[in-house]
Amino acid sequence: MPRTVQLREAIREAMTEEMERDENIFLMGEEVGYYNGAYKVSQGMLQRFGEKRIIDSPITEAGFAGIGIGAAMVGLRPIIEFMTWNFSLVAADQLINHAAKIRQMSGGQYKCPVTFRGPGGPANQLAAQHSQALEALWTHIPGLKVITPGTCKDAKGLLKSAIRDDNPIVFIESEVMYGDSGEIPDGEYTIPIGVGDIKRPGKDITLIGWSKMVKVMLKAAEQLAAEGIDAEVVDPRTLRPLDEELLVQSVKKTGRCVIVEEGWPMNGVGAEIAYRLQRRCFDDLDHPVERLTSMDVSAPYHRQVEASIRPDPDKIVALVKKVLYLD
Amino acid sequence: MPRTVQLREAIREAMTEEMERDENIFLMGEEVGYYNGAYKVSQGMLQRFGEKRIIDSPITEAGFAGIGIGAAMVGLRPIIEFMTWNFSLVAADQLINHAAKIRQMSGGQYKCPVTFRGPGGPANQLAAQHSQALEALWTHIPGLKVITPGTCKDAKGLLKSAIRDDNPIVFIESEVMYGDSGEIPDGEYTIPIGVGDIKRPGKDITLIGWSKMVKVMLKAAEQLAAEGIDAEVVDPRTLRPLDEELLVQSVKKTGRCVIVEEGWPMNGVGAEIAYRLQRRCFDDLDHPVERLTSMDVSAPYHRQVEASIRPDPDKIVALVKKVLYLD
Amino acid sequence: MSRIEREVLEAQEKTKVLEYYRQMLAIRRLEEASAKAYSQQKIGGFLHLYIGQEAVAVGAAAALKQEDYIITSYRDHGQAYAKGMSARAIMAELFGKEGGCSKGLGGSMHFFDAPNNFLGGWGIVGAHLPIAAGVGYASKYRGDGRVCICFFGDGAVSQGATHEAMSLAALWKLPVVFICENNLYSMGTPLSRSLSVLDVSQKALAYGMARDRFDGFDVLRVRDRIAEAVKRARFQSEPTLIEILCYRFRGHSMSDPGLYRTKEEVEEFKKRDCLTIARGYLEKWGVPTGEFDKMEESVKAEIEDAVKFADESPVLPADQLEQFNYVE
Amino acid sequence: MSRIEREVLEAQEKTKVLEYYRQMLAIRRLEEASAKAYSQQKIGGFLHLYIGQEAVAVGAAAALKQEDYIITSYRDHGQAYAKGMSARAIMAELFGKEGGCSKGLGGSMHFFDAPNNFLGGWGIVGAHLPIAAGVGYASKYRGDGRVCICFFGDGAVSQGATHEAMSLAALWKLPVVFICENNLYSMGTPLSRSLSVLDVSQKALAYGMARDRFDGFDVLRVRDRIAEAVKRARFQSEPTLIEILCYRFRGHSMSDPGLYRTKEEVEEFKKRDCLTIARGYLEKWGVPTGEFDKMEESVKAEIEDAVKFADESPVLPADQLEQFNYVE
Ligand SMILES: Cc1ncc(C[n+]2csc(CCOP(=O)(O)OP(=O)(O)O)c2C)c(N)n1
Ligand SMILES: Cc1ncc(C[n+]2csc(CCOP(=O)(O)OP(=O)(O)O)c2C)c(N)n1
Ligand SMILES: [Mg+2]
Ligand SMILES: [Mg+2]
Repeated sequence: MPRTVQLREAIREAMTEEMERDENIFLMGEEVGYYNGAYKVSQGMLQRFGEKRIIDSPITEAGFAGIGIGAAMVGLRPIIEFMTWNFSLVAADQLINHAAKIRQMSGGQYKCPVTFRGPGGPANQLAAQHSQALEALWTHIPGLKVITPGTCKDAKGLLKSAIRDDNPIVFIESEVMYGDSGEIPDGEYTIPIGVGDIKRPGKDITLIGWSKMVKVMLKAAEQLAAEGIDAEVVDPRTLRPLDEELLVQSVKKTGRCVIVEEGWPMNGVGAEIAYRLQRRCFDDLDHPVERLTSMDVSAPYHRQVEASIRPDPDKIVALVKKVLYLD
Repeated sequence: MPRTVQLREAIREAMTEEMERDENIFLMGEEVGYYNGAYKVSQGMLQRFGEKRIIDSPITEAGFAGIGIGAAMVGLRPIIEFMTWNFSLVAADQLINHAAKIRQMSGGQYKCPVTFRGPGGPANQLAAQHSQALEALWTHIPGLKVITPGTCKDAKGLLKSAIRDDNPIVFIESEVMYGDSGEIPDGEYTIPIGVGDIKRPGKDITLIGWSKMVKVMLKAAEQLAAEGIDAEVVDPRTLRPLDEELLVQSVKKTGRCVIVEEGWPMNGVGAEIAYRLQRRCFDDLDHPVERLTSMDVSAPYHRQVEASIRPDPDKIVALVKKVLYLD
Repeated sequence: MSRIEREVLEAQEKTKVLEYYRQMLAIRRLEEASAKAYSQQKIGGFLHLYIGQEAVAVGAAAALKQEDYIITSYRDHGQAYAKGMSARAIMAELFGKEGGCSKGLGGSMHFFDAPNNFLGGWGIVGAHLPIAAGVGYASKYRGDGRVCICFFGDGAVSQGATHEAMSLAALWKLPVVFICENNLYSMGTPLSRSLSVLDVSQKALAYGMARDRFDGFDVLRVRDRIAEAVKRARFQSEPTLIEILCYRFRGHSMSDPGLYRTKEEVEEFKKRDCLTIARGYLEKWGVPTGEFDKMEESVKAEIEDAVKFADESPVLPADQLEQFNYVE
Repeated sequence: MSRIEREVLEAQEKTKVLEYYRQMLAIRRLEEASAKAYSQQKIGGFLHLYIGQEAVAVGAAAALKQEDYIITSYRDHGQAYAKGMSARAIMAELFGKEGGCSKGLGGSMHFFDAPNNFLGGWGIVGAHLPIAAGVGYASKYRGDGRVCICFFGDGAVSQGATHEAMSLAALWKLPVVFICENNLYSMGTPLSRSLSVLDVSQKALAYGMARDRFDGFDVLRVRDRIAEAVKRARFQSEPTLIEILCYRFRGHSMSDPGLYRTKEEVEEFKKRDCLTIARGYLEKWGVPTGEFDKMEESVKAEIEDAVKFADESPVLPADQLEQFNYVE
């Protein structure tokens, strides 16, 4: 019997189950313990696991990211929470120049099984420094894996896989979806890293997106269905490694594709996907691959202005019609 | 009469001329003064301008990047040198969350005319932490401009424009080309930011690349010419803003395109260019846009192994032949 | 000093303290109005109130000239007001409107005011300290004697950027006054769980930097102690690290119920309310109750006007956004 | 202590010092061989020699158990050897060969040796200090008593990561010994132009951390003083910041002519060569000249063998690269 939980609960369950299974796992981050998490993701975990395994860190992202890396090198399996991924930029060097390179630089002697996780993506009225989808940056880096779940079920299953994985992981949760509810299977399950998922089958056009964009695409698909357009919604779920085959097969079938991305356009993940699709589906495409991203600007504060720069169902519908030459 | 100078001299001339023109400009970085620059780019500048304007900084990239930003906000025009761009990652937050966002967050009240510059790109046998082409990361960020000159002439003209520009600039010089010689015009000149350049006209295929890849592409073009293939070599020179029109016109003419990039593939600048080209040149392309990048791994140390992961003329030639269906 | 001199001085000081009191009161009421507007969803995002710490902002600004700079964190309303920003510009920014100091682009955390040399309003803990050093660097470079005060919280002390900024400011003798507003908590974390040495000012030892440490409830003490550091910056071009002990009466932000502090603790600190202390001075100097009532009225009018202005101010058209990301 | 006891102890100490001397000599000769190989272009990239600082590495390793950890910067050859890495693995890594400690993937700056708990070899100044804290964190988490020594240069002192690592190590009482090898220069920059307080160990005051400071020319002093900190880490789980004054006889790296130092200064420090000092002990204890000659011979043979091994070792096939970027 599937259960309905909030996204924050799904993530908490994943961490809790894994921590009960393996005592080498600990959770460290700002306010994860006594405060029960800035977004209440780790609610109750301090009580359950104690101060040794649920650690409130001072504001030192590079410091505690490094702690995670060092502890991972010598055999622990840290979960490092960034209060939001915006703050991870002060630790960028630890992730890019360190975590990602340990395996290779040590000639395979050391591994670095650390999971960096926390909320990401545009938030509500938090302005330029607190409202960014940064997954494109991390996805650029070999040595990291990047996971961006769009549903409660995927979040739990993928986080468990992430924690068990022996590589450094960037796990980005949608900050504005923590309160969203969704069904998850009862009992133990994991979802493999690198395997995408068709969230809605369809035959007229392929919509590709991840994280919060999954629900935005599904809404658009509903609107499109009302107009007789049958969109397939594909969620790669993990961006590195990327399930290229799944995307290619869908586009080969539909012949049209719109990529929906919350981040900025230039060198986004959408650009990468578009490159691969035009290459693999050159003869199948009836229209160039199109993408819809956030506007190429820093996030403004005002609600309306902010909303106007983001992808939304109406914009998707309009773009789909253009791609189907219906506009 | 054009003169022949080394790349490091071209850059030094740009800085020197601008500093003589405007006393609000200073150069700060590690070893830029008494040591004359780790790569001798700033040779003699301390002697010429004194300790006030040529400042040796302790190893504090986030610190002195921030100094550049703060000084720029109140009216100076700092040039901040990263000894190499690899080290800029400890200052990533200063560039991404601060420099890039000042104009917007302040509602247009403050600007941030700071030029961050230094050597980048894969170097020789420096291994994973010191041998990276990171331009794709910076190009992702709205608010920054990203410049990647491939010749001495472009380097000087573009750096002068960068220093005069009122926005924060990421200026990446090819570390392994500092000793390369090239012609530059005598006397004052600048090259506008955002305007690409056709380095070799051709009709059969478009090769797109920047920085060191320009000379690699030109070598490949020579080899191709010997086989009767006439490649056009296009250098966008600045990656943000990107001279999309120039690239599109070339590809519309040739109908084929190979993008050559020293960085990693995923979400590279090449992905972005490919996205735009397939979109704009859908009906003109006789073959999907292809790209040749460094392998998707951290840089290994051994010379041979390292060389094997990088784009080179032979690999370009092979890929071109494939795109021309000649293989 | 003769009696006359003393009386003149006292009269002058009285005028000043009246103005400090008015500013602190205005900040208090402004923040209360913000909280209300937040609950009405006229303000969104994060809202970090300054209530309880007003004497620090007002005392600091009083130690500065107009041409001097202030730069601070996201808890920036009070300092912006003290540096001269109008209630209208503040409230409209909180409402996200074009009439706001940052045209509604920055919101609560990102106030900027170029005419008043208020340099933001920054959201990444610790990361604005190097920028402050850069502002000081420019003053020294130009020799214009302008001082930069940089505020930050106790939570910023362990950040790498903080260390780098102080290292450079001390090495290059930059005219910056670093003020740690130690309100004993960073979000829900008490000092004792974030710092191994609870005396923040001791960090100055590592840099050979001048230091000071005192309570921030009495606006006069704040002004005078900061003035010493400002003098050191202006005339000797030397930085100072000041730790000011203070307390925020509200939660970290509007969404924080503050469960990590006891009611008693909060009440204890409320006894040291800067408004009460300043009023004590003024009453001692013979300011009548009526004057306080009048001031309360005029502040109320100022805030009401600001709210009205903010309500009526238009929203920046989205199609103008791109021009704010780059200077042409 | 009876005379017999003293003699037994002296004999034991003599054996140890002979071994330290041999290690220091081997490092010296290894580095000389590296310099030669570099000039023959068998080694590429950056090559940072450890010549002059050998007593620090050897003394530190002598204060540790095999199960303890060392982590360091790019100037890592000497410390790797002292921690147990073979000359073969070192030389082959410098040559970029598969027989190298990191299979030729890391090169000079990135030595790793899991069996000997040598955790690298890192190239970003200051950035490995948080990783050291993490290693100490794991020891404390498991309660296994293993100590982590973390070396860094004077140039790393002002980096943000250094501050964060020390802040956390002090707050959480991690069993880490932070050793600043203060060789007076970071590349061409003398201490006086990079630090406002020249006594690096004073940074410990900011963290309430134990500290020590001494010259690093006498391997016995180095061992014994570090041993105190190791004890503090192992039994009290407390970090220490140690500043060891030392000197590199060569340039920063092979490409550095070292114009920023006078010949006299270098000569002055060469008088305090750790080899001379250790040999002094041994001669005093009656070790005959012949023994030193023999040792020189055997070290020579060891290095020659290593060079030969490195020469002959194959290069990692490029098609195996991808498997080193991810664990399956
Ligand atoms: C680098 C970074 N990490 C985390 C945060 C999230 N955050 C915002 S405020 C805050 C607490 C700061 O406390 P303090 O510095 O004491 O300032 P106060 O709120 O007490 O004024 C945290 C953790 C952030 N904004 N930036
Ligand atoms: C973050 C960073 N900035 C700059 C460099 C370039 N760099 C390499 S070594 C070095 C000097 C370091 O000096 P010190 O820490 O004293 O160590 P030493 O070389 O004396 O052993 C510099 C600036 C780097 N590797 N990393
Ligand atoms: Mg606080
Ligand atoms: Mg040094």
